Amino acid sequence: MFHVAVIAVLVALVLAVFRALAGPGVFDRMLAANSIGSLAILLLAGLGFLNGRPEWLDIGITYGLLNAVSTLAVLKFFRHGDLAFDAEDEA
Amino acid sequence: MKQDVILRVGVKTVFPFILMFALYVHFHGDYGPGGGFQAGVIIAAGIILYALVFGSAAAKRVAPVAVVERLVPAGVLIYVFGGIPGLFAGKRFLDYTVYAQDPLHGHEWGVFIVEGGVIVTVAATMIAIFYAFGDRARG
Amino acid sequence: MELAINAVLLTLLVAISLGIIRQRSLFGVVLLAGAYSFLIASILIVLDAVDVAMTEAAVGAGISTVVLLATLHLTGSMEYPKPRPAVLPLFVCAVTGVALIWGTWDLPGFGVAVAPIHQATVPEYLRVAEAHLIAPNVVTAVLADYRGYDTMGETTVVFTAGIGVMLLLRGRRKVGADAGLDAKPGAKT
Amino acid sequence: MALLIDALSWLCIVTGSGFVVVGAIGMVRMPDLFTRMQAASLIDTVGAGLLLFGFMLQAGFGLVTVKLVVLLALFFFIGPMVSHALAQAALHEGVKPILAEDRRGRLDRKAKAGGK
Repeated sequence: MFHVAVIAVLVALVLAVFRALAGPGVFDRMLAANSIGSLAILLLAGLGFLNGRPEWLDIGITYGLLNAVSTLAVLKFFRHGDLAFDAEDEA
Repeated sequence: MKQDVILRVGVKTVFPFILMFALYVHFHGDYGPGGGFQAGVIIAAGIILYALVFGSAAAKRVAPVAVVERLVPAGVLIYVFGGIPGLFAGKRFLDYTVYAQDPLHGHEWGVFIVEGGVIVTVAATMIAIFYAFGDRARG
Repeated sequence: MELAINAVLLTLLVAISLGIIRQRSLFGVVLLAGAYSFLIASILIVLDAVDVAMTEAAVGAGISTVVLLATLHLTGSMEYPKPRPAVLPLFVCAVTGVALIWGTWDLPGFGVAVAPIHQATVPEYLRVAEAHLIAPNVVTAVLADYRGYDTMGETTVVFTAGIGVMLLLRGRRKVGADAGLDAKPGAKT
Repeated sequence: MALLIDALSWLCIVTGSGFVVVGAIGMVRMPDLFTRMQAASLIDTVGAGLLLFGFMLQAGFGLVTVKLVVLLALFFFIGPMVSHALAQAALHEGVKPILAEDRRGRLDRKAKAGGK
């Protein structure tokens, strides 16, 4: 049964990588990169159950927490052109 | 991103869990994947996330520059001093069996202290690099 | 199953690498590099190298994207077009690659039990770890206990790298401002 | 009882897999950024939710289930947050969504051009 999940996630990964390579704009690539992160977490969970080592989920939680950091960094860079921009400066 | 209520509330909610998870990775490193280096990186990522959404001034109130930059060498010193008691006990440098009567517990304590040095150095270095980039960009 | 997963992930890695090479906008490069690090961490998990996968996930996905973006802010976000095709570097890369592949013929196969590394040190480590240590994760035991000196060296390396970056960035200010480098993320694609 | 739980987790995992694939197909096939985002959010919400719930039923009570719950909470908290920030940044940057009127107008024009 876990095979089904792993195969589905792999198919989705292929499609997401296609969107990341083809995506016309930066935002499409960012969307695809974010989805690749989510799919990697699901792949990891499925693989952990498939191999009978579900304690690998720690790594999945790490991915989930840090995926947000990188995506928000890119978005902040686009909004303000600066990573360390202070919110107080904004009128 | 001050007006972004969703981002502010979301990050405020997630931030403590990131730090807690880093401590879990650190203390659980003996039993599962992870250890001092990974935990240090996760702590630094948490602080950077805070800086991204609330601005670097707010982040510098949480983790002041002076403290962070002093913690960078302090971690290495923690590591080195973790090995010195072995010398005083007449054993080798970084011999952990001196920390407890039972050598097994001594090993556990030794690994704990040494990994503490690693986590401090790694987290402080990452945060200091981020601050340095931000200050440089400011001019 | 494992072979199929590895094949799919490695193919995706190759595709993303080619995409990174063909990409002119450096933002796209940073984003694709993030996706790359997720995929390679997945491969490391399939190979059962869990600690390495966690490090790759933490550093590659979290910190390195932020640091690369901060660098882009200082340098500008478009790659300059190359003036002429570079034949000599291509030649050097091709020769090196062929030499490396040639060298792998002498290595033992992947996961073979008779490989030297599984004969000499690993059984000894596992035996001692089972007898003397509480930590069930032998990687932690090896890193912090048997190879304590190495890990001390690595901590010093991190410390030195941090000090170096801070000195470089703090040193002389506003040198790049006159050198014709656009400091704004101007050309957004 | 065990059979019931097994069947339920089967159902969850298969449905979740279907949703993941559908979301990925939508991410490739949809015409513009915002519709793609909507398709991709299917992976983060329904797909991940059903898959992780199915895994939870398989794992039974224990530390693994707690980790899965944490992972699920992470998906439900961070996914919408990032999607919101992405959409806002795209709008701020001047990416315009394709509206129904535009589509219809374009289709009409295409039909006319084809008719002539």
